[in-house]
Amino acid sequence: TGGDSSDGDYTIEIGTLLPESGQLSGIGTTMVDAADLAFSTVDDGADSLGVDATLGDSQSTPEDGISTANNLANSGVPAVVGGASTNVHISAAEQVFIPNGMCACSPSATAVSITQMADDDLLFRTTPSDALQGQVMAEYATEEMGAQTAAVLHVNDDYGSALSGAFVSAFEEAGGTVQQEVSYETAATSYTSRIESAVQDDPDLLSVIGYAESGIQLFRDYYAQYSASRDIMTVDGLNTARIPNEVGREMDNVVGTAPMAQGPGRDAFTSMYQEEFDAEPGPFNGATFDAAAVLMLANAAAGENDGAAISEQMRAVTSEGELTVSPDNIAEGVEAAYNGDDVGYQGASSQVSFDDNGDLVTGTYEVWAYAPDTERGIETIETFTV
Amino acid sequence: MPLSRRFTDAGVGQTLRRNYVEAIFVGFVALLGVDLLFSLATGSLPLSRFATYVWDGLIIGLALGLAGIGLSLTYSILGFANVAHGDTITTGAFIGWGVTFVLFGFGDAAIGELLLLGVGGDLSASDLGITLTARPLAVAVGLVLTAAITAGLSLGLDRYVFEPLRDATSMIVLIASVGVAFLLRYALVFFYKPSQRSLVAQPETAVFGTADGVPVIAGSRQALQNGEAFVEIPVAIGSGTNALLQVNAHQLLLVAVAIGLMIGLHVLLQRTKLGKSMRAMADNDDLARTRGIPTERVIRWTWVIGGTTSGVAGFLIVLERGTMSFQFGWLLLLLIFAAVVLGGIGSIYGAIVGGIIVGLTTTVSLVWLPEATFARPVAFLIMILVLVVRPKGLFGGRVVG
Amino acid sequence: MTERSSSGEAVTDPKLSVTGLEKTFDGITAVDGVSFDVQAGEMTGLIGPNGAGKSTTFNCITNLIEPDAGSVVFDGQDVTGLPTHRVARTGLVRTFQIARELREMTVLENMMVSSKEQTESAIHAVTPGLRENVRTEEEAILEQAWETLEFFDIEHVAHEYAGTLSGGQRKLLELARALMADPDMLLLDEPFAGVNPTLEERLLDRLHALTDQGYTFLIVEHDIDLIMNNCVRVLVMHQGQLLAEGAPETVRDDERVIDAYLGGEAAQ
Amino acid sequence: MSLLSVSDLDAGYGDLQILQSIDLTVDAGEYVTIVGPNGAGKSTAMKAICSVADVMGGSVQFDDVDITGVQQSDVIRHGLSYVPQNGNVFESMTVQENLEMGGYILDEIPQERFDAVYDRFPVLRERTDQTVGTMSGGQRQMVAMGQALMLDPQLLLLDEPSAGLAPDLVDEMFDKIDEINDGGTAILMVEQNAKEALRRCDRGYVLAQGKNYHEGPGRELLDDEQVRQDFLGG
Amino acid sequence: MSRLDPIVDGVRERLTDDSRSDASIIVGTMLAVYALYLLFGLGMGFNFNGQINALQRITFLTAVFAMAGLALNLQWGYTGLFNVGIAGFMAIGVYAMGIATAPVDPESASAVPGLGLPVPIGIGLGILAAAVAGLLISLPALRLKADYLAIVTLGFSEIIRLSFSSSTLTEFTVGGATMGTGGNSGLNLAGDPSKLVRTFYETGFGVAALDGISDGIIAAFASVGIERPVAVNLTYTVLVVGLLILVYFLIQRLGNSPFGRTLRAIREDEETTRALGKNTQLMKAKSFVIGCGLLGLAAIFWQGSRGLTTPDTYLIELTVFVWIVVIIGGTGSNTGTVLGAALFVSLLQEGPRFLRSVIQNTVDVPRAPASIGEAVGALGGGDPFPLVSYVFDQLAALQFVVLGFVLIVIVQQRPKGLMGHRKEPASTLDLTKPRPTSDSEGPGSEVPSDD
Ligand SMILES: Nc1ncnc2c1ncn2[C@@H]1O[C@H](COP(=O)(O)OP(=O)(O)OP(=O)(O)O)[C@@H](O)[C@H]1O
Ligand SMILES: Nc1ncnc2c1ncn2[C@@H]1O[C@H](COP(=O)(O)OP(=O)(O)OP(=O)(O)O)[C@@H](O)[C@H]1O
Ligand SMILES: [Mg+2]
Ligand SMILES: [Mg+2]
Repeated sequence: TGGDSSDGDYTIEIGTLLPESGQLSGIGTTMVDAADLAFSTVDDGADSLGVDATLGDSQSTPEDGISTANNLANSGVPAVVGGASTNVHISAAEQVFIPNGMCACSPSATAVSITQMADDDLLFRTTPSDALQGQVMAEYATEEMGAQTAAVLHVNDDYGSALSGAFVSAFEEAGGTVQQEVSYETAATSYTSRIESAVQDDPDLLSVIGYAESGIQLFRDYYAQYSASRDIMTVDGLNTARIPNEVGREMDNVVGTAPMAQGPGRDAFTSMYQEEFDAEPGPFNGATFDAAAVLMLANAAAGENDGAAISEQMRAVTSEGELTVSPDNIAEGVEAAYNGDDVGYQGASSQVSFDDNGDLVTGTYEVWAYAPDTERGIETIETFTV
Repeated sequence: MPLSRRFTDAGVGQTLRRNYVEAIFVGFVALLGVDLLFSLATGSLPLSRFATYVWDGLIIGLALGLAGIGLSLTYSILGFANVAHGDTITTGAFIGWGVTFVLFGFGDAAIGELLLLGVGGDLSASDLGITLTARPLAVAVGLVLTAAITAGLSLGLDRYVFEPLRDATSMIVLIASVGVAFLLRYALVFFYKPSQRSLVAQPETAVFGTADGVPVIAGSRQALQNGEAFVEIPVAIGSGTNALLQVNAHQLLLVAVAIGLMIGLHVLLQRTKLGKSMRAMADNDDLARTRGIPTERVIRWTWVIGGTTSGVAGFLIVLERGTMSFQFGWLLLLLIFAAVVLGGIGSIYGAIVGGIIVGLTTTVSLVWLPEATFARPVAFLIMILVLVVRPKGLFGGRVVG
Repeated sequence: MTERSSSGEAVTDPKLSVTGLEKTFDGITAVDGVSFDVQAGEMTGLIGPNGAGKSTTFNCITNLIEPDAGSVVFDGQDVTGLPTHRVARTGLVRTFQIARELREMTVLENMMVSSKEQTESAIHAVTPGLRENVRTEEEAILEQAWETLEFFDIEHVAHEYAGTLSGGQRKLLELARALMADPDMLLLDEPFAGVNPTLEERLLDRLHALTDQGYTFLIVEHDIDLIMNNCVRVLVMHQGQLLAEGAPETVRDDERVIDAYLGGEAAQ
Repeated sequence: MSLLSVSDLDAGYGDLQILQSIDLTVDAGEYVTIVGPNGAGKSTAMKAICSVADVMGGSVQFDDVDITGVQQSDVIRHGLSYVPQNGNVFESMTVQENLEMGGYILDEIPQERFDAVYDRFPVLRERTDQTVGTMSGGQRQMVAMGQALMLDPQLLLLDEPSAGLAPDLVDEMFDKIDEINDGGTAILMVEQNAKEALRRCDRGYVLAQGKNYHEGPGRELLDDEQVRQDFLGG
Repeated sequence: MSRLDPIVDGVRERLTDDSRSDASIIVGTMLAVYALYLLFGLGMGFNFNGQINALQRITFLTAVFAMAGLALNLQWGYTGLFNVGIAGFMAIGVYAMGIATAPVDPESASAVPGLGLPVPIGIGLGILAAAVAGLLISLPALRLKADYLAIVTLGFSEIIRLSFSSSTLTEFTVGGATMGTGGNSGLNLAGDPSKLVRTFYETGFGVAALDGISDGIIAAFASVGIERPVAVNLTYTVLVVGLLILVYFLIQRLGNSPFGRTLRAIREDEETTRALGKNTQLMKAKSFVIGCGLLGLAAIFWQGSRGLTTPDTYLIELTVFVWIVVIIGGTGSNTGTVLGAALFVSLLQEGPRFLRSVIQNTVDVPRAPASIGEAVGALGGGDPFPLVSYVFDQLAALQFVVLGFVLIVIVQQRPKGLMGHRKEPASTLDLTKPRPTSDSEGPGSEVPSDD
């Protein structure tokens, strides 16, 4: 729990719907940490305010997500950080958030389809949609890596299919040819045949879209038989430092893209995170912190624990204000917002500013590579803002 | 059930109907075969790609079959489909590999870290450098240990879960095994955390191909390109330098053990007193007891044998893949079931053959499929078609062996 | 249709007429070209050594096992190759040598299942008006079931699961259930094996009464006295073929029958 | 001293009691038959002796050893061999294998044992590799008997051995039982072919409704008008 | 055997007491479940509306699982058909409904178009599609013996799930109409049946009178302090419970009729039943098809109300859950199945989640060590807290360990399920009565009935 002391005249009610367990628990637990960091910073730092956070575990499945979301609704939580994955986010929104008038801000649901949901303006996200990442991948591949042909190997699920689709259309738009698009199931006994299928036409670039868990096996199978000098581009799912070590290769032919914590408040957030958890923030952690921060600011500005009122303030607290709030002065900012001051949040992951659909106006991505020698194990090669 | 077996022989009409389906089925497969030959001949399907599919499929298939032997055994003799089979394999493999790590990695890392296969530390992958050729002792000891541990685990499960259910219907026991599956799988998560880890270094490989038109075997694709072959067959059959197929030591071990175990177990069941008493018990346990067969002991032996083969399977699958996660047995289970049923429940040969068919289907079908997602559905489709033609599986009909 | 009569008198159309029946199980020819007729309203015996093919003949007639060759005509209708249930529906019902009770249904339910007078459609089961009709039907069936059970001396176990019956009770249930199907003709496969002799006599009386009402019976039985005393005609099978047929006395005195079956040196 | 002595036996299945204080004895080498109506509890008595049914009271002594409720699989080790009424063969196994299972408790089954059984039932010799499930009713009965004879039991319990056998085989079966009995093996047999059975045996019991009803030398029971009327079919 | 025995005996006694009607058993169980969840709700600080909503959700889940369980009971409990393709049939029902009701010209560019049919027709089509799928699979599969039928249906459900996730079928055109499954991103369900309820409250389907009624209902709810969203959920749940009651009586009546009797006979011994003149293939197919249709119905009202359905909802686990419902309830017993659904949902599925939330809400646990090794090491050093926090941290995994354990215990303690001992009637008449004496008026006289 984030801290449930109500040491003031007003208590901000807030919840999370993140995958602490299940398939996505790997990144999910650090996301909870990031959210919790925001809650407790405000709870401890703001004198007149308390934060009562209810942490809900979506268990990575829509069914469990809905149940948990219902519990949040039942507890009277007006605003939620989450859900994390697209299918959980949509289901929980349809079933719970929208009917109950709760404001939800997802740090990581990237599907394009969320944009157009009839959401009574209750849904926001602090991560850019897949369409943008596909663009970044294609752009970097064609321009920086000079790839004219590519093959895609993607995990057969929501994330993999959507991102693969976005990449393929962007790559072809950029004049390249996608020779093969091959899907695979997680935890297959062997990926050799799928890899063989994908690289059969000897593409300039192999794009691997998947997760760390299956990625280890997949790259082992790849390096066992195929050229270690072919360019490979992967995605945020594999943005985990331990992978080269597990694969047993340097993997210096691999680059990846990932939504990037590149907001003005990034350094502040990183040092806060490091101090608290003694580790580098992982993927989506900045976005999670931002979602939590913005929801708290909006809640304080609204002055009531009501979803509709909070969502009305979401754009106000993220556009420029008299007081610039960033992760390091978030407690102060929330208090100011509660007192009716005009605040403007500058996020850890991005500038954070929402368009009419509740999507980010801009998205920042990094192109990264494994760097086993560095402390983080991963280095940023370039950043893109779209 | 047993009574009806007497009367299930198919007659003229059914046979005809079946032959009809069979003819279509065989015809279709033949058509695919012709198309395959044509593609190979015209070069639109390079031989090396086809060879890779086949070898990959074969390895997957043998892994499924090997894992299926234990399932088939307990299935036919104890009369229920053990849903916990996959997770038993996983659990055995985790513990077995953990102990192996402790024994052979002693000093490289803290014992706790070794035992937990690197959870909470930096230990990973190839750190211990275990491969068949580099550390054969570690592999041998690990194999035996894992087999023993899995057998012990199976015995324990029998004692505490299945023994009290001896009189229950097979469905009830099946549900109990679902409980066991959940329990084991998430106990693994509790101890080992959910992440995938790799345990094995890259094994020695051999590449078959041609160098300047001469068939050669080299250590790697690179070596072959460089002309560093260690076997050369001085008959020119072309002109190019091509790698055709790459195999590795762990795959060869898997093939050898799968075939060995298959034959060994078949003989065990058909020829030995234990095997026969197992079959007698599966047939009519009341009469078996009356004839003095200590059925409880036979059941325990069944678990021991099933567990041992499962342990061997688990260890070798991990050795071959190089990685392991808490889900691997569970995710394999469906295909294992398909393999066992396709081959005919209770048939040891059937499990292996069924496995190979399933494995090959999932890879070779990539030649034709518009989308790789359909590979698994096609494997299931073939299984269904085979069952329509041969309702008891390829080697079905007899209870065991 | 073949003209086969044992005694040469003018033949009425037979109730059941089997011609050239054949069945081979991988290598073993169980039934090898058997042809015979059974006359309506008669009790006919079918005897022969163990393994002669009697049960297989029954299985082939009812198409539970599809014969390799041959034809079966029942009541003037060719039933060869009809699905088993259709054969039964024509009024030709069989019992099993090894009783096959529906184990986890009560004896009473076993009986009621058998009746062919019931409306078994799902629509009738759930639609209010139609369901009432079904109930009237059911009351009659229930009544008949109780009556039959009483006669077979197993009404006291009517509410027990059939799987808990004693060996003989199972045979009784098997026979009672077959009668419940209201057949024109019954193929009985060793109905009295394991039935207490006292009860057996009563049952035979019942069967005779039914014969008088026009029912036809073909009985496989090893109790030779029973066959001799109760059947008008006897068929003898041996090694899948019809060895002899005729009146009981004729058959009993037939050398071949004595050799093959009734007990000489040659057991099989 | 009796070889088998059953006294005051209550037995049944689960909560259901079938037998009410049954007494039974078989002397060494004796030939005893049980008759009675269907459902009387004859098979249950056999099963209780062999620990197949549940014993609820009373005792079973065999050869001065109390075998009441011993492990079912140990009964045969005491020298009793039992051929049940139903399910008395391993249907999925061959004839040969069925016989092997009959001799399971022997470390090594001498070939003579097989020969002895095959001599007794020549049909089986021709069919050593046939799956028993595909055999005719009578043939199965022979397999079942043969199985029990693979050992040299002190007491052979037979539940309706002649059911389903052709007449010549019925006679033969009874002759064989006589032979076995002559060889010193005591027999406890349940038969619905009651007249024949009583004629041949030393002693008979009549069971009805789970209770002892009558007892006496076989001939005596045969001659008893009441017994004839009620149980032997006139 | 264990300390559980007195409890088990107590329950058994209650269940065997025939004077208790089936309805009272179910209501009693639900009340106990409600009491438990009110406690949970207290632990989580739910307000009044929250409590009501939580009970509503438990009831809803119980109802849909009970419906699916009843369908399976018809197939397995009555007919002995080993259907392990439940998830597949459910998927077909939901997807057919979704495709039928998706608008022809969706507003959003990324949404998949469909046939644009009205919701009720879509629901009907969904049920029909599931039933037809059942028919298709039953043609070859019902010839097979139980275990083989199982693997065929299992394979079928995987074929369905994977095909729905394929990109080839994401969008396709048949006869000029464009539609699709939406692939891995899932299918937006325009035909969400719960929207019927929402529309009722919002516009009264455009009928003034209905709108008036719906406003009245909302006002009535408000007067007892129940807010609108909760009221909407409650109404939908009542609708689903109503459906469940309908399905219950349907199955019950199918069961105790000559139809059901023959199904049971087939379960016992198909060949014998055939020899008695029953067309067993046809009966099996009927039972299978009806069951599949009902599975579709259950799925539509469950998954369909989520607004989005994705292929990974229909994993094998879903099938396993429905089986668990039937098995713990007692194979063959309809009342048992409903009971099984209540217990499965409240104790095995939702219970651990609530318990975990209660714990997380009330206790503040320090950060867990990275591995159990460290935790145990600290314990050796005399500090138990790392282990405690490690355990807390791993509660999600332990939840499934507990689920597995409880399942084993239930099955061991009651191998026939909670109500498997009950002999359900196999006739429209009460067969348990002794024979009506012949001097009664015979047919047409007072024969007590079951329903
Ligand atoms: N399904 C089968 N597969 C193989 N052989 C079979 C099968 N059914 C029967 N047989 C063989 O066919 C022959 C005839 O068997 P059948 O059961 O018809 O004999 P029967 O005359 O009824 O004998 P009994 O009087 O002993 O019952 C036997 O040799 C038997 O082994
Ligand atoms: N497994 C069982 N469970 C419950 N009741 C049983 C079981 N087996 C038999 N019974 C019941 O016990 C009673 C006696 O059965 P038993 O088999 O001993 O009769 P029997 O004297 O051998 O008759 P038969 O001559 O018909 O074989 C019968 O009423 C029967 O229903
Ligand atoms: Mg016969
Ligand atoms: Mg008996």
